[in-house]
Amino acid sequence: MSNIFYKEAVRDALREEMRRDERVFLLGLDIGRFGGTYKATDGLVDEFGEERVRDTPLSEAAIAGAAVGSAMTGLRPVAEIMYIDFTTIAMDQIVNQAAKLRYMSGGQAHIPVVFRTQEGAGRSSAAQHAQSLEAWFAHIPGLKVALPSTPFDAKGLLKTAVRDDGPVMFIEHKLLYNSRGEVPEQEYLIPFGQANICREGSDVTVVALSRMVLRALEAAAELEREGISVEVIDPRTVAPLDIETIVKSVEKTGRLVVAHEAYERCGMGAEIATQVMERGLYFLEKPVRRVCGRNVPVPFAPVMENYVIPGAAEIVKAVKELL
Amino acid sequence: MSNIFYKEAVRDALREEMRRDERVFLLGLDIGRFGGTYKATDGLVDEFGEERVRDTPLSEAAIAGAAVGSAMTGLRPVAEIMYIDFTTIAMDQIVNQAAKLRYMSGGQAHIPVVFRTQEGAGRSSAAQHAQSLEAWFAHIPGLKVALPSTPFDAKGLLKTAVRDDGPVMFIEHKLLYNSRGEVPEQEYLIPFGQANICREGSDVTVVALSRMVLRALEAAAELEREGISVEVIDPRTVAPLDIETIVKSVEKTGRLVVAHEAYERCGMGAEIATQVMERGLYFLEKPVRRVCGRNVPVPFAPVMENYVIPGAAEIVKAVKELL
Amino acid sequence: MAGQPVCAAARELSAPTPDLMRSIHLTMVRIRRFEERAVELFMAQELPGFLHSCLGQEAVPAGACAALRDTDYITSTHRGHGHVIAKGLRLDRMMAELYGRTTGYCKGKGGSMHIADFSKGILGANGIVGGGIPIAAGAALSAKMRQSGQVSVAFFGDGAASQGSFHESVNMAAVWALPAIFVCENNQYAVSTHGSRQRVIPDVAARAAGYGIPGVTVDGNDPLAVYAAMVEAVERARGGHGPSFVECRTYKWLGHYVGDPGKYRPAEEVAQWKAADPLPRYERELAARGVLSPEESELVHAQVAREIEEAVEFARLSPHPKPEDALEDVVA
Amino acid sequence: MAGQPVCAAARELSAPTPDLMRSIHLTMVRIRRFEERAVELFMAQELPGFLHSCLGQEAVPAGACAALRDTDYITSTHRGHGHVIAKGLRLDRMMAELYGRTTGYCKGKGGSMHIADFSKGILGANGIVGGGIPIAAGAALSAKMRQSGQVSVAFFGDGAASQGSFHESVNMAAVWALPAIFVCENNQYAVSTHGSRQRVIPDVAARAAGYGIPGVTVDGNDPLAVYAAMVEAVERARGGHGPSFVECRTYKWLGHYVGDPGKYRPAEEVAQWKAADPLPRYERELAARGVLSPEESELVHAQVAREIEEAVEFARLSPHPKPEDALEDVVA
Ligand SMILES: Cc1ncc(C[n+]2csc(CCOP(=O)(O)OP(=O)(O)O)c2C)c(N)n1
Ligand SMILES: Cc1ncc(C[n+]2csc(CCOP(=O)(O)OP(=O)(O)O)c2C)c(N)n1
Ligand SMILES: [Mg+2]
Ligand SMILES: [Mg+2]
Repeated sequence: MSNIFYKEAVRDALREEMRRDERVFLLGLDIGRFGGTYKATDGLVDEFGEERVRDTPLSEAAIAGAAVGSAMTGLRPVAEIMYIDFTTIAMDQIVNQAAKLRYMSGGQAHIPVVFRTQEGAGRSSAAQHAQSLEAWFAHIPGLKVALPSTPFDAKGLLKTAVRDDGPVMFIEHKLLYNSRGEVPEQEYLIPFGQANICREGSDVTVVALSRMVLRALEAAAELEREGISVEVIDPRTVAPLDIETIVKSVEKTGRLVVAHEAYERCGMGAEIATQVMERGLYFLEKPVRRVCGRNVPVPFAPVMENYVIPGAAEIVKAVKELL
Repeated sequence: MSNIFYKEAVRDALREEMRRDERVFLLGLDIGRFGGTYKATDGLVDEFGEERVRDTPLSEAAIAGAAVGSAMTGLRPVAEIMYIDFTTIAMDQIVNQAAKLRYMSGGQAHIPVVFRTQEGAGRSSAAQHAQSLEAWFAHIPGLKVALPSTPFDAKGLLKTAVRDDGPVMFIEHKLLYNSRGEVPEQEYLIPFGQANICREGSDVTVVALSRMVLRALEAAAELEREGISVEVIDPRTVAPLDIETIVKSVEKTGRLVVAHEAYERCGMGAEIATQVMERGLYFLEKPVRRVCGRNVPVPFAPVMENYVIPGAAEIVKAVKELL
Repeated sequence: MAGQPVCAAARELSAPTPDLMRSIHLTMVRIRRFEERAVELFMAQELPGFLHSCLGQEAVPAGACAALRDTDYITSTHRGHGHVIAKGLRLDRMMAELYGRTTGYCKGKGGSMHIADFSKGILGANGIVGGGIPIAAGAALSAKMRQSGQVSVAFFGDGAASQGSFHESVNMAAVWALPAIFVCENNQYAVSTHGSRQRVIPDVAARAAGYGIPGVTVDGNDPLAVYAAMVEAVERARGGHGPSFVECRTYKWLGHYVGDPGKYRPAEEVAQWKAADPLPRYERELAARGVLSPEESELVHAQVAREIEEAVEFARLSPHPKPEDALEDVVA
Repeated sequence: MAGQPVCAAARELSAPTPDLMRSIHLTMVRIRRFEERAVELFMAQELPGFLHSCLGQEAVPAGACAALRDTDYITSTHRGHGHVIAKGLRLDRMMAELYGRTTGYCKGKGGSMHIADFSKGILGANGIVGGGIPIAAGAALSAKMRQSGQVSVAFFGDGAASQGSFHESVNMAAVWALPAIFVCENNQYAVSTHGSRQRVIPDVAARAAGYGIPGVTVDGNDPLAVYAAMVEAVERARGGHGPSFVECRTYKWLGHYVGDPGKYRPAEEVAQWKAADPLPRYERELAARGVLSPEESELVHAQVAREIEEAVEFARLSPHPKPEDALEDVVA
């Protein structure tokens, strides 16, 4: 085990996969010498050169399209879209091309592309640099969507993403890059569609995404002191979604809180709540509670930003209201 | 009352609003002489001229942006995006600009823009011309989203959209343009956020969107013959969503089916089901049933397309399973 | 402007061998007859969906693809039958796709707008205007990184040149000196929108200078002019000197889609272009060059006519997909 | 290339009045001092979020906006303080916005990247590179349709010229002959990416020809050269002759954002540009022209220094928003 930063975990995954398979390469804005906005690719250009760690012109649609085209012709690109807010410019290539070309071609196309990006609020970067849009991509058949919450998950999930033969949205969180965690020395992969029970508990189930997993664990620790036992589940990937693990937990607890930063309306929380209800309305003691980003753009001033993005306190409150 | 086509209702709404307010104008691909792909704007150029019924270059991002910019500076544009699948190219302007500029400017910006587009399958137009993406837009704070299912609604909702001082996604359905319906001679508007109880019933509530409302009414008629009483509700707008009317109905029936063409995963069905549960888990006799587009791209061949897009039969089946 | 003379000269210099001239002719006839038949079948409501015909534009794909190898890549458009036929597809499996049958190139999942055959370097027609251009750039990037010697061609229309994806892709290909060729089929309209309302400049090729790459405008109804321009561009690409822009002036005979009366186009304009039919024009040239006699040409037409009827038979007799087939091929 | 001489000439022809020359100077000083102070405050962690400084680029907004009326429109960028100061904003309310206070131009909802004042024609800085360009085109369309005589200016960087939105907007403005002016602040880098890796051609202005509009490249550190080019462009726009493209060569002293060491830029390069500081250079010219003496210039600096300190005071004393304020201003 070594204790590393989340950004190092991302970098190690990319380095290992690039060493293992020369078809893997990176493209994106300022990922080379500059090392990426959050320094996740720092130093990789020194080992792999500018061909395989490729700075691009400022053109997200072409970045995504070049990734799709090269993925269909024998390479395995990892395209970085600096902020998930900027996928709005590359949406046709991600949603109409990458996600559908295999299907439209009757299964001919292999499109092993990873779109690496990051989401989340908390840095006063305002409405165009702080969204969490995973639900958009989970809505689109043909895309897989991963949301690592720890260095361990970031490395194991990213290696799996790179080896996946279809398009993967790999969504990191801007406030996690400098978080630390234990990662094994020897190689490992984390399969998609297998949720992680981060903490076992018996009173209430909390399903959290991305950085909210950390908030959920804080809340669980606090609630434990009050004798309330919380089970915290991180789905790790929302497409595919490991609903079985979630349902099994709720069968035990009878109570569910879903927590994410994304806007509440039409967010993943609704999908998870609905799938749980479809499978087990009867064992739900109380309605599912959503602890999500408020349905407003993310404001600049910290006092307002903290208000619209939930934290451990809101989770604690929601859990108590379910008891 | 006059019996007119859906496409005429759209046209009449535009004509009336353009006559009423000279700031209202239209822009989009081939909306002038050509009259629009589905002929919704046919003839308007003759009355209002090429300045106010403005054909554009083939540039969706600029169409949306020009609409946003002109809306912020005293005009009231109605921008047509030919297929909702093509909003993927205009997403930044719709989601990061139109939806957020008012907020980011501290309430200064008035952005009375309507993005008219159409969605839906059923014409063997394959995966890039048959999506239903309303949930994407309902996810974004700052956008209103209307889905007219009849000529009456199309006219009344579009007039309201044009008079709204913020951005509205006005989503028509490509298979409804040639459907007919009764429309009053005198002027009327339909407020946003007020669902329409299309048919009263006591056993099961069916909430349907866009063209699925017609399928739901067919299903209700068929079920009535078997003595099953179905209440059919059309929310008309999904943002804002009139959840009260839906909840009131479910309090009565205890059973809910949600039907739409959009992909099931992360679709509006999940949001509606979740909000109903949040407000009334206890009076739900059975889990909410979703009758939605399957989680696959829309295939070309009719036999497959019909399989992935639900119809009245699937609604009938779902209703019976709830009893 | 934009190099017309250059190419007139090059046209002779790089004139193809008699065999190649004949195969270009065969390609044009195959496209012509396939499109004519497809239109008939569509009007007879045998084909689902909608259809964008390239009747009248046959010289562009025929001349362009004659300069390519089997292993080279192309991306195509909603009006893509000509491109994929020229790149070597079988008419029967194409027809089967138009019918939505399991024997079609996409097993009935794609239809007319999405025909693809990766074994032939065809990365897919595309329903999104401009959607195929970045993909072609990506294939060129792949060819360069794999040092495979392949080139990648993006076919697109004059309307597509107004899309941001066009700008971003051509610029990126130029910066990276990719083996890409951007072939603009300028048929002067995007649906009802004439080129003069699409841009101020007459020639789309004039934009090439803004990316620092060569751009030429050629007579798109002259397959040998198209071929000559492509030979230059392919050499440049394979030589590692980067992308080129080739604008081909042509015209589509029918409206935007089959069923569109195309009232927005002056009747005389349409008549003129039909009178200047590229196929007989090319046949006259081949006869004059002593490469293909009228009689031989007749044989080609007859042979292709048979091929078409066999293709229709094949398609009609092919099985429909099962409904549940719709659930396959979503994820790898 | 691209008209540098033309403008050198025009520079004299359209030389502004002494008063205007002085107000351009005042604007440059206000931008310079505001940015210097903002950087200090940011490093002292008094300001939340991040900051993109335009230190070194002051001549572009100062010269450009001097050619505009109060009622004309501009859209700006992530590096937008200069543009909005030049368009006439108060430094106190700007500073308050950087502090995220209710007295800021956006009530603390926008911050540094989104400063807007519709009463001054400022349609907003923008966090999306290229995002403001179509909006400026839309404002120009509105001005044209309302026959208001206003012009609309899109400020953007050299990197933004690689965005599809740039291409689509400039082309649309050209086709419709809109009263728009596209001002590219070419500071030669987009974050770490040098212009030579952003495009093949040296001058972005060379792209103007591809849209059929005039394009010039001017010395962006010479406010009078920028002003001259803008006067031409504004006349053209107000005269109904359509859009123009003005590229201004300049350089940002600091890295991409405050805190970015900017290692990707050669130290000598940075040193050279700092040595060629546009402010003293302009002050020397004004002195030579007898328009502003060194002493008078000193007074300006002193006066602005006071204005800045008052602005900081104002911001610091201004109230924070209430958390629930976040729920307002979402929909009309
Ligand atoms: C992004 C996008 N916008 C609009 C359309 C609808 N559409 C299909 S083809 C077409 C015109 C294309 O014109 P051009 O590129 O010149 O090709 P042509 O049809 O003339 O061959 C349009 C507007 C589309 N398919 N995709
Ligand atoms: C669409 C989009 N892509 C990427 C970014 C991140 N980003 C912010 S500024 C910038 C560089 C912009 O370069 P340029 O246009 O030259 O402006 P400059 O910073 O040099 O003033 C980048 C890549 C963004 N904000 N928006
Ligand atoms: Mg065309
Ligand atoms: Mg720059």
